[in-house]
Amino acid sequence: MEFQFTQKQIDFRNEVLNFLKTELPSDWPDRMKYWPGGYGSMELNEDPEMVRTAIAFKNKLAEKGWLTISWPKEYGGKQYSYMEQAIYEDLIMYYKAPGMGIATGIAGPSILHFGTEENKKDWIPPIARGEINLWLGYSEPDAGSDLAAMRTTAIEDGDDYIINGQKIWSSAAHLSDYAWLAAKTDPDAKPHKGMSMFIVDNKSPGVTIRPLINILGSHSFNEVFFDNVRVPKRNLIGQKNMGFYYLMLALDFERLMVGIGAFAKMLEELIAYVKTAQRDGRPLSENVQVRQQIAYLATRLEVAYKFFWRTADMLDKGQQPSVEASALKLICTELSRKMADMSMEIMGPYGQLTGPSPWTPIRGMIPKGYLDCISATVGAGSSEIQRNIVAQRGLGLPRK
Amino acid sequence: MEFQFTQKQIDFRNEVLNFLKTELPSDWPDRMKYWPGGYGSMELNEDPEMVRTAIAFKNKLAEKGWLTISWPKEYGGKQYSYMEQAIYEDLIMYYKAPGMGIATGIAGPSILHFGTEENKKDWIPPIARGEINLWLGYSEPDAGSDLAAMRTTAIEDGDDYIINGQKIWSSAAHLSDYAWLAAKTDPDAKPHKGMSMFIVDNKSPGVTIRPLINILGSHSFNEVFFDNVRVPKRNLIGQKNMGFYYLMLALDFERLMVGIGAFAKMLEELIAYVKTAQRDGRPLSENVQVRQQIAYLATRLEVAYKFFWRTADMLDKGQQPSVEASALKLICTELSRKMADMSMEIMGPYGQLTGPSPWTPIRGMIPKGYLDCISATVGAGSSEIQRNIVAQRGLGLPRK
Amino acid sequence: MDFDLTQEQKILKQSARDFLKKECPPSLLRELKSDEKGYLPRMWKKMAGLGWTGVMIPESFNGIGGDFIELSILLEAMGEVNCPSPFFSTIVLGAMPILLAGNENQKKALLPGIADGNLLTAFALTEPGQYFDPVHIAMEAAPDTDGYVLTGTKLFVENAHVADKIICAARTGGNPGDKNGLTLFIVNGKNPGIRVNRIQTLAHDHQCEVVLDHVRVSGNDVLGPVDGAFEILESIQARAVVAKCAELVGCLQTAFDMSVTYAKERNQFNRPIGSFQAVQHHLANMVLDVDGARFITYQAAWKIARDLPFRKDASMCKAWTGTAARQVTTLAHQIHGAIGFCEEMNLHLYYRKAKAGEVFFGDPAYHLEKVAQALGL
Amino acid sequence: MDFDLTQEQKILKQSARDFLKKECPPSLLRELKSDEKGYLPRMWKKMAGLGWTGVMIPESFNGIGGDFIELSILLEAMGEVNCPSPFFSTIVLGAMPILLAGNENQKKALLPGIADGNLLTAFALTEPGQYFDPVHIAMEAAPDTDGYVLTGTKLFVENAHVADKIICAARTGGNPGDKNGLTLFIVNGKNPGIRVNRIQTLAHDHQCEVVLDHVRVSGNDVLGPVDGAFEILESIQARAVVAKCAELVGCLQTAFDMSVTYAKERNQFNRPIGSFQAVQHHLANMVLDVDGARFITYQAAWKIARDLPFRKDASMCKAWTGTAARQVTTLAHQIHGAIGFCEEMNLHLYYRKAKAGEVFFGDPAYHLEKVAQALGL
Repeated sequence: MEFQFTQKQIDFRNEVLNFLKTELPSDWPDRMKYWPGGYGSMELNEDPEMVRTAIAFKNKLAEKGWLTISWPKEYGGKQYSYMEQAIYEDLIMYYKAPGMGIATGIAGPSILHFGTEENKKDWIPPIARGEINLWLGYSEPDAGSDLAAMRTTAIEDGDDYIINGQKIWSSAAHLSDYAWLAAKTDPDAKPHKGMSMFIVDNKSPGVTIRPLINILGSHSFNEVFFDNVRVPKRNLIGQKNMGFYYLMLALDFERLMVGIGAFAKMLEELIAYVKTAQRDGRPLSENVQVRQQIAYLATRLEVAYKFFWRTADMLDKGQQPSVEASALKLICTELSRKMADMSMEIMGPYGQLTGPSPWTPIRGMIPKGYLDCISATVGAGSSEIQRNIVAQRGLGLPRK
Repeated sequence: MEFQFTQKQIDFRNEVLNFLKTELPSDWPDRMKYWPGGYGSMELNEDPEMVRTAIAFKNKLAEKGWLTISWPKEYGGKQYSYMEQAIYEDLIMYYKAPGMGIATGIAGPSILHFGTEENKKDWIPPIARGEINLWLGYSEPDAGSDLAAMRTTAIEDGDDYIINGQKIWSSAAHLSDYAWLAAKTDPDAKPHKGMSMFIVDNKSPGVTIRPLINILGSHSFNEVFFDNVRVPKRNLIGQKNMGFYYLMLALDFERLMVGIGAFAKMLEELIAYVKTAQRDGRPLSENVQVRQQIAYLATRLEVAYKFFWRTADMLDKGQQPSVEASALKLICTELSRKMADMSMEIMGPYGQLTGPSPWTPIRGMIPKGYLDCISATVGAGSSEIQRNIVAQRGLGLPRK
Repeated sequence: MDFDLTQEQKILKQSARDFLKKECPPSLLRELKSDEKGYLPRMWKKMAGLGWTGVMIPESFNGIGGDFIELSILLEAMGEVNCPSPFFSTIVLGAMPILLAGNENQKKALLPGIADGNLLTAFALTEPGQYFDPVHIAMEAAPDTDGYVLTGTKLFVENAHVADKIICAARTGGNPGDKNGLTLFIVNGKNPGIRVNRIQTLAHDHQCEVVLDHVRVSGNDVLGPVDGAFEILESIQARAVVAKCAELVGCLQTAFDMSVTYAKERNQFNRPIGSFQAVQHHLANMVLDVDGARFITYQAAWKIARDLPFRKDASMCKAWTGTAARQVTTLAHQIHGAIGFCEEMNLHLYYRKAKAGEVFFGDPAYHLEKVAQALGL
Repeated sequence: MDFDLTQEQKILKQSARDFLKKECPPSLLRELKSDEKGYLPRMWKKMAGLGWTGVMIPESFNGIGGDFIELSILLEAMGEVNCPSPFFSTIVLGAMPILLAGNENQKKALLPGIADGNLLTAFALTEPGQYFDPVHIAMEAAPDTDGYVLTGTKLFVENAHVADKIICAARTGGNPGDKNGLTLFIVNGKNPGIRVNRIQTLAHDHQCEVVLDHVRVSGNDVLGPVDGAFEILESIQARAVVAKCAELVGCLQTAFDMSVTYAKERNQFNRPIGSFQAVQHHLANMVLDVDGARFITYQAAWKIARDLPFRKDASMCKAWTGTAARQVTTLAHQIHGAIGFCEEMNLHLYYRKAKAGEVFFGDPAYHLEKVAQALGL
């Protein structure tokens, strides 16, 4: 039983911390509108200067080898432990820094685990160098919580597969180069036995990307249509019809991507705010209910961190964190909601203010969060689905 | 739209109120340990003096005709409206007075609606005079939420039925004269097509009543075993195999039996307590959180009352209050829990005190309530079952 | 006790719904969010034509009479479709204060214009740093020959940018925190000393910052007693809160109805999501919130209409309905999943309005404290 | 970071469980509720034989050493079976204060007896009308030749009826509300000026009212500095809170395990109730509460063992675990339905202990306030 980092981990943490402080503009976290746990404004920027900063920063991460922190050394990775990845993820999210992505976080590790030699040769180097971005092509209009209901097909035709179907909620598809796509290669088989993974070039004829504006007014999601899109067979990842299996196992790579550091940052901002703001001529921090709420959030965050490190600890020990990881997702996304709710309560009428004004608390982040937190408890497996997983997979309760 | 009683209703209410104030010892409500919504100490008394008082009071109610307030005049009833029944029920529960029972509240009205002429002749007069008490024989060890899983059988044999099986959670069976019993008369039929209702004498050979001591330390429930118990055929109520149907329709008679007045009484006691008690040298009523909690309970009770009167209003209009009645049950039993939880929070360490002592708040009612409220949300259809009913029967959501 | 609307009230409700269904799709709120006026003058004229703008105003002032229940019915119908209009700021926060505190001259001068739909008003109460309690008002109204000079900043003044008159609370005596010394003024909205800045809000509801820079107000434009506005402000606040709850009841009913419909139609795992117990229980909990809000709101409205004591009811009503507003719209989103997160879906408009309603003139905690006071604590 | 017990700690946990499984059925709590002593001296002797009573006591005082994690492991195991014993009052509230504040003579005089299981102690803090904050202590300790005279009433003193020594907080200076002026005394439990009345409690935990009537205490029996006990009391409180949470973790784990088992075994509507989503989601929520309580409790225990700052952790731990205690045992009852309402089922014993734990040395609201202070608010 040990609740502190090893010296090596402390050194690594300091290295990342210094790097972030040095390489990012000091006001970077303030300019990012990401609400912890939300999906509505994640790492998206329309400001060209910020985009340039983000690209430059990402290149430096690639140089450091931190983009591929979990990868084996032979593929340009650092082969760091899950605990180190967790430390890295925590700090990156605290600074809302660019640096986590589908390409390096999900597609890359999946290819390394399940890909053919050809797959690795084709995709690992550009992903490792941070040159290409991928988007996650899982969800469909009728396959949200229920991925097995997927309808997009990929049918063999000579040296190609021909893809037809529609994806939805495709985060940042319009800012990416390729789809990390799940499609049915055997439409007659049961879903989990007839699905495969592909990498599909956004520029392929027949791919149409249509923006979905979210309720924050951001273009973060897309609908993507595939109309007889030809994909060379070498873009099939691993074995045909093994996609559902890959997809489930790839969940392991995402388990730590809960944005934990962003919660810590937001809580700090909230504490700083109530220390200075006034309510009816008295410091807001004097209000009994405000004090209770802040302390409540801080306590839940402390516990959420425990679930976070616990998950890394289990992964490092080769254990399968099924209950624990769903519990981690659940506690974080519910905290996203709680933090938004309580922050709004604390701000009272001022929580309504979204635009820049002298009266707007914390850059308008709070009402943004009140909108964005909606996505936290429904995205990437709703809270209900997480509870199902905890109960059924974790506790062994029967499905019927 | 009208939120007040008619003059006739006001007069009736005053009449009941005066009666209660005159005919009950003034400390009666304080001596009853009934927690609003709970089933653990309902109208049960081991003190012989209180039992005598209760019997005398009940006899007076019978004289007044109030025991059979809802019944048609031809059977000795008052034929009062549901609204008047609601007014009566509210006050009776506020004073925790004896006067509501299975015999007059459920069995009597059921017999009047569904019984044969013989049934009526046999049972209506003694019930109306308050001479006999019945207990409710529905639940069985494997048929709690799921009444259709009932196993007790009643098989025809000459002029009798022979009953075998076991009932459980039989409230006050040991203090009653007869069972109001549901049993399967056609064991091969689907449950809702093969069940019948009987009145069975507790003294019949083969009936064994075993006490179940509840967590308040009271003997309120029983297990009752039926071992080849012979019941004359004339004790079959109404038609054979129609029992499930009768049982469901009889729910209407119980809809107002939510103990609403007891909530009002308990809240008043709580308010009186916080006005006088001290916490660390300051009046408890000054504490911000205590104020919020009391106001929260008062607001929920006000809304619960609206559901209560609304249900009576609908019944008087001949409407079927399915969502509304389940919602009424749900809001009351959840309030039972909330009131216990918040009262315990308000009492802090003093909420632990169960026995008589100078430091025990409100006669030790609060920790009793904290135990008894467990029964509120699981008894007579758990909160989960009520939510199912609201969703499925009320909103028309599909079962699968 | 009769929880149903009377025949007359039912007709009013149905006709309001019919009108709004034709004239006001729920999406109008979104379309007008950056509009210069923020409402459709054509629709406003039609509302006036239907007598809505005169609902609380006696016939002697061109109104149609009508009581607080009728007002609530109209507000509920508007809440059902998120109707963007100056109705609340002009009728509830304009006509009502004038009816409560105005003298005969003021009523004659202003009420007919409101009833005809020609005069718009706004209500200026809150100041920067202030939350809900009017005792903290600090804005100075300095006495001047035959009047007062007002200087200071007001926030959250809905529709100030289009208001002909702004009813403004200021301090003629005492210090922030004192009940005494507050006075209400009827200020000309076009007074050159007034600067109106629109502020962006979650609910797209055209709230404004109003900066008064030495604005002269005649003694004739004092509304109610000098130094004695606190009691009137409390009375306005309590009525406004019930009116807002009526609007919220409509808002919640729609969010709830949308959720039931969606739960029945949306399939996942080869069954409607409404067949899952988690979704069913969310919806069952919403029933308590929505029905409870309706009952307690109409009880308070009924008490106002009957001139019975209603302050505690108003605060209970706001405490319950404000909390219900958040819970119901949050669960509605949870049931809708990702689709509800799209701008083009209307659900989030209800979520936004619900939050604005929750904090309007006091959040649930504020009103629970008022309930506690009413209970003698 | 390593969330697992070390091999040694695992062995300790297993051996504690093995012992308790044999010696202490969960129902023992019920059986001893009206017992004269309230514990089984035979079991207590065996615990001492296993070294449990010496767990925090250095070997130089007959103890076995051991740190706060080991203490927590023992308490968790006892919590799992609701073990009724004078362990908490003697080890956590007796040995620990003496270790923290006692002088060499006091340690020599008392610790070996505790370690050997021959000396029982109790801790007298709260006074009538007082809740959780020791600053409100009023009991007078009047100076007297070579000592003090204590007069007043203490409440919630667990096991005072069997205690050889009672550690008692009283006021040698200042007024109720002052941090200064508090002093701790080691009072002989058999002093004729002491009257001990047992009080009936929800958790059957043998709490007492202790009335001190001019009880003389020698200056040698002052524990720690005169007038300066406040800091020690805070320190004791923070440690006691973590220890109580360790006990609660065991309590919650059992209530949770019972619920999972019951949900799998109990059939209704022709299927296990654990197949219903409502029950599954109750259990999933309980996982967060129970695992969270374990993580945050052992982190605090670890910090105490490593001599790191831990006050904020202790209060977070109590706020979370206290709330979790109520939620988990309430949901456990909801899942068990009517059967859990029977006296002969053990579940309610956990529900009772959970509530007692929730209010022990500060309820969640009290500790959240302490967290707020620690956050600089």
